[in-house]
Amino acid sequence: METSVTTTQPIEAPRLNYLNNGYGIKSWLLTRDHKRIAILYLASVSLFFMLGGIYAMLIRLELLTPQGDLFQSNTYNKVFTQHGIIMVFFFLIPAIPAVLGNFLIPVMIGAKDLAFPRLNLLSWYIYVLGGIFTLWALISGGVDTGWTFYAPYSTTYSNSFVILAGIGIFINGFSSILTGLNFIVTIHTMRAPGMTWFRLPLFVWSHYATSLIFVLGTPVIAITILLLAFERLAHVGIFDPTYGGDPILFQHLFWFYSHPAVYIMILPSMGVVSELIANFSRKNIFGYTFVAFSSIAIAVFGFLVWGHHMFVSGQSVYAGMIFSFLSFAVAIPSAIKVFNWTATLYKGSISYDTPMLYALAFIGLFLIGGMTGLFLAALGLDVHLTDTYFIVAHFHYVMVGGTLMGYLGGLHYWWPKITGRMYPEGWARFAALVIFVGFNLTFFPQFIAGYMGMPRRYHVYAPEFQVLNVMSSAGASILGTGLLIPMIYFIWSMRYGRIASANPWKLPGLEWRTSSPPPTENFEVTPIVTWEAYEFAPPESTQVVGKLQPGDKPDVPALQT
Amino acid sequence: MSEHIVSRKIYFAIFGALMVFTALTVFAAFIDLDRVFHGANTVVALTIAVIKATLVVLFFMHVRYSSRLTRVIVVAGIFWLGIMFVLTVSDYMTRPNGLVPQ
Amino acid sequence: MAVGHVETHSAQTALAHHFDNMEQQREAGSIGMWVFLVQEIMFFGGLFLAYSIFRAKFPEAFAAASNHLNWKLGGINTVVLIVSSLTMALAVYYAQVGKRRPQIWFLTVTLLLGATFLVIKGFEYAEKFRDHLFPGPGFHWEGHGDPNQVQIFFWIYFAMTGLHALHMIIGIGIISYLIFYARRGRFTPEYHAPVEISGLYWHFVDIVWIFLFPLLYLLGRHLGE
Amino acid sequence: MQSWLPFMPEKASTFADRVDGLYFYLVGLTAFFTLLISITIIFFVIKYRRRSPTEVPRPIAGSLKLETLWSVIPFLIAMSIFVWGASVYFAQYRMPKDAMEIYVVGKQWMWKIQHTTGQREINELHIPVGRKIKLILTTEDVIHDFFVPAFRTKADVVPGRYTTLWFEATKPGRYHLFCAEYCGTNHSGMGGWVTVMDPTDFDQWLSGGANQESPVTAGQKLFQAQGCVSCHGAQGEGGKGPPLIGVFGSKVKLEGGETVEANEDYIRNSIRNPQSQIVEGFRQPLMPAYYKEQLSEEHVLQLISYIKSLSPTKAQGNGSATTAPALQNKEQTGTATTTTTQGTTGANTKDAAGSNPVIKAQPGGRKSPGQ
Ligand code: HEA
Ligand code: HEA
Ligand code: CUA
Ligand SMILES: [Cu+2]
Repeated sequence: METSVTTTQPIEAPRLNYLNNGYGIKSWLLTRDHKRIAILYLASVSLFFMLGGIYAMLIRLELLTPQGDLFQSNTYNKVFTQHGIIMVFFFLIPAIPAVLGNFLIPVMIGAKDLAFPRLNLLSWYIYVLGGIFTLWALISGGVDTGWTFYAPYSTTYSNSFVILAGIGIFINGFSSILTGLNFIVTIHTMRAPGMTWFRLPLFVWSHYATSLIFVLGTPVIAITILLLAFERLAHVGIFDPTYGGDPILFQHLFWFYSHPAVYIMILPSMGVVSELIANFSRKNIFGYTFVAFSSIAIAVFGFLVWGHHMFVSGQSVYAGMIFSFLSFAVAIPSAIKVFNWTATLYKGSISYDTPMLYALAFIGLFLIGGMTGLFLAALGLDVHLTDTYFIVAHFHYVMVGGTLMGYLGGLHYWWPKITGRMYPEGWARFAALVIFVGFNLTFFPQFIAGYMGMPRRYHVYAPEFQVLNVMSSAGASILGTGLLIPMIYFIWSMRYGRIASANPWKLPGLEWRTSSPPPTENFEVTPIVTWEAYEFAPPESTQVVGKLQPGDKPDVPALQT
Repeated sequence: MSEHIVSRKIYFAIFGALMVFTALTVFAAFIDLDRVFHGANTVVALTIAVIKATLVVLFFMHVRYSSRLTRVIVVAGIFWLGIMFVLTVSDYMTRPNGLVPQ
Repeated sequence: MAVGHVETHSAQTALAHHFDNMEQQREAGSIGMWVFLVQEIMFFGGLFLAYSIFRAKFPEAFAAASNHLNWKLGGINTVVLIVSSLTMALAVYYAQVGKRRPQIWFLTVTLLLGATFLVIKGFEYAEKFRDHLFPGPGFHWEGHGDPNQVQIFFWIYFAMTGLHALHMIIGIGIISYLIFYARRGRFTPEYHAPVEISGLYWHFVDIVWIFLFPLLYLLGRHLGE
Repeated sequence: MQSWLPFMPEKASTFADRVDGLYFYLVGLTAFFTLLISITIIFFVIKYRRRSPTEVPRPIAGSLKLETLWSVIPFLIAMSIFVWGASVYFAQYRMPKDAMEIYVVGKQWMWKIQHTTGQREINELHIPVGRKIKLILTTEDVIHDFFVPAFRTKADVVPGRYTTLWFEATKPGRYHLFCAEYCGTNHSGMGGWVTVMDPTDFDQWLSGGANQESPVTAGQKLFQAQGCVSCHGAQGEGGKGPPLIGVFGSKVKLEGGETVEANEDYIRNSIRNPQSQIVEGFRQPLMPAYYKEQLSEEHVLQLISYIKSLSPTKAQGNGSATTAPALQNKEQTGTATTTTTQGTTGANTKDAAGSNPVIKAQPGGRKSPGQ
């Protein structure tokens, strides 16, 4: 494929690009090029997604009937646990940052590479190592603690391979940390001349926010998992009450990371959606500064609300109040984003290309997912809803309906840049539709089942819930097949897809000002940025609603002071 | 930012201070300050530790002479640690018998 | 530390291909290390939180157990570490002014002090093992205070000091790496980022101990045995 | 029987309406915003669809007015939800004074239930309609969660500690009892039924098991058998060990200064590991720790109810010590609670008197409405 890519490139394109610059395993496994590392991530992340998806399908298959006739109970427990662990830690968290972020951040800010290319490669290897440990755990017998690893079940009572899986997650954590570190340093020090903070694409802003959480949150889950593993080994520790420990402390430490982690999952996706909405309606984003800073706000406030997972856990009522209050506060920045995206469409020139379809789907589904988050943040209501399928529905709406949609949108949008080939538009739109329908059919019934009182993590459930579960399973199979389609045509397009020009969508972003696929050094000459983000029309034609000035403030790069 | 070279004098001065504080904290630990108010020993010990840490950060680690960004990063780290402590402890403190032995 | 040297000893010229100039590279290195240290703060933070909560829960047991630790050895180690911090700072200084011999000398002293710390810690650990104070099946305690709770103290003690010692070992590795390249004359007044940011790391490890010492060894002394 | 709305769980506690009310409020909000946004989007997407491949719309910078508008309004709405949710939660949290106590012990994978009158059940709970019921729950092993959808309430059951949960059933019938906190292999099997009966039927049912001994007498027997008497005295008047008469609900001064409230947790803890809290003046560690091997959680509960029975009066009064002043004037008619003793010590010691096994609770069983 590489050769064919270069042949019919537009003139300004170099003969050599990052893909055909060196062949063979070694040129990939030892590469320091952020673009190639992104491809490595893409491959491994997709594998884990399939695995997690297969588990998901097994779950839905089992839940077709109330009586657990497909597996043993403990098999089922392992299935949903491993589904959760893989999807969260090995798919959704790395998905957008490590693939799209890795590929695009340097290009978008006009740098040759990330600040620490070797560290970048190292984080991929760490990720793989962590993955291997987890897979090892699965193969040797699996884990059945639920992805939340609650003590004392995980420390003392579960007789599954908790430690192995724990080590896997522990190791994987450092991959996240290093990636986040790399992004932060890169965004601070590697911006091209003229690329001020307020000229950065919002994709970069949201990744900056995400990196903050990576660096500040992940270490805590690392140490927590470590303590858990030791406690399981040594049969003493600080979590199991029989040793004088406190199980609630584990929940605090776990959620201190794992709630911010949910924003790790959504923020990059929000960044993608901001790009898509602006670019496919050929408008600068409405209220750039607000969208930019809402990302930071989400990252910061996201650290203050973890206790909302513990309303009935034995946490003090007053702490419950505080956490509930803050949870509502953290919803506001998300709201701001949603409204700004909508406003951006106003008087735009909106195209119906596949990425845009995903972006619109994101807004709708994330909205529902987010609003149902408010149900759960409301103390009195959460008491009834917690640990029911309502939760399951909530987080699939935000994680699948939100993040996954954003990820797919992003993949389609940048596919020409990444591979130099176009995907088949017709098929793509069709798949998008199937996925949208399948998704809602899968997860909407779960809200109802949840309110009716169907607890989560149930292998055998009461007959009256069957109708809803059958609907859900039907939806899941549609969703699954829908997701199969892109997998097929993406792979297909790598060889047979239409050759992509440097700028197939006719957009101003820096990443579209280099050839597709870009050369190893990204740009022939370091670009000098003289335009605002999303500047489609010359500034003089800017029309100002209200008082706000366009978000350009002269940036004082911190290193100068 | 061209780096600022700290003179050796300052290094030795800081070192001296650190030594004094170390001696002080050991000394303070053995006299019963709880008579003053409950937990006074802890307060003293921690204050001294914080002072020592600050000295190291400011001078040995050159933060006093570093970029604004560096300072922001340092403060952020401490701030987030604060978040973790304050909110978690807020739970334990507000349990009527949250902190009695379990 | 990874962040630092990975980048710099790669290319023959000190400037890595993807940076525009030394200044940018230096800045990136030090910011990188600072961000890494923040992550370290949170990493140890989890343990400090656990410590505080259980100390508040089990004041008696913790005091008793803490008094059982050998504060003299702990104190000596504190001094050792602070001195090593000084020598590290001086090593950086001589790297900055480009005096190779004293730089190498001070790096070596730092390394030796680090080693001393570990040896002393080793003796302490040995003592605890001998007295069956290592948490687990073999744990045995007949001082006053509920054994279960005392055991939790030692659990936290070993977790914290153990992780700290691990960081020391890594630090020693880094320093020996620095010595190696310093003797090759790699570091110049223009280019010495690795020394500098390794220094940051070393000082951080020192700071952790500055907190561990009073918290683990001293609090509760005033109550006497 | 289903409720008038399709896809709604049954309502069988005085509490259901409040939760449902909040639920409908949020459903309404969600519907509103979903429609608002999606209709706007669809409208824009059609009206401003790209007409020529080259057209470039004029940029719009943004509007401070709009931004403030759509940050403030959502915030206010969010606060309204917060306040409503919190008020419901507090209603749940307030313990009734005159509740009938029932002891519940969870263990992988069953619920063991014991009435103060002695009846024991497994995975079944029989209660009278229209009477406030207070469960005191704990677990032998991992965390479980006592969940009755029809009552719109649940509470985690945490090892090493007591949790309380209460509700008032409004409608006779059989309702699902689920374990809602994942607890291992048979988590989904760890459930049963809550049977709500007319008071008369309930008394029938009670008298059915009248011959069984009450937790108090069982506790008293254990008190003899386990040799507690040798130190705490035959009637708990004390001796080598601290006296137990009037201890429950009082403030106990410990070695090392601090005073703690003698609630269920305190007593359980003094049995499980006595060294951890030593009553002032009993320095030398005489009392052995009783682990699960000697005393199951159920046994401990029996001992506790015996010790409760030793302090009929004291248990009163200091309940409010730990309840937030803010709550004092809160209305008492909450129905179900889902807070741990931490949250509710005050309340549940307060009604420890009301429901004191000897004085009230036992009659509380027999004298329940209708007899
Ligand atoms: C991508 C992941 C993601 C995201 C973004 C969110 C977002 C939110 N989540 Fe979610 N959540 C999860 C993933 C996520 N969650 C997961 C995985 C769990 C389960 C963990 C487990 O137990 O396994 C969970 C569980 C969970 C709980 C615990 C439930 C329980 O266990 O009892 C709570 C409780 O407060 C909660 C709340 C919220 C809130 C308030 C938001 C907010 O951030 C949402 C903000 C967005 C909006 C509000 C929508 C847009 C706004 C408007 C359209 C304007 C109108 C707005 C207002 C009027 C305010 N979530
Ligand atoms: C990123 C996060 C993520 C994602 C993407 C998903 C995706 C899906 N999840 Fe997942 N889920 C979680 C995170 C996620 N889940 C978590 C954290 C839990 C909690 C675990 C716990 O309780 O501990 C959970 C739990 C959970 C449950 C509850 C289990 C229980 O509580 O008993 C269910 C039940 O329906 C479910 C279903 C699904 C389905 C149908 C999908 C679908 O969207 C999957 C679709 C994807 C594919 C199908 C794979 C790609 C397609 C192919 C490989 C083609 C071949 C396959 C077919 C054609 C079938 N999930
Ligand atoms: Cu018990 Cu789930
Ligand atoms: Cu959350």
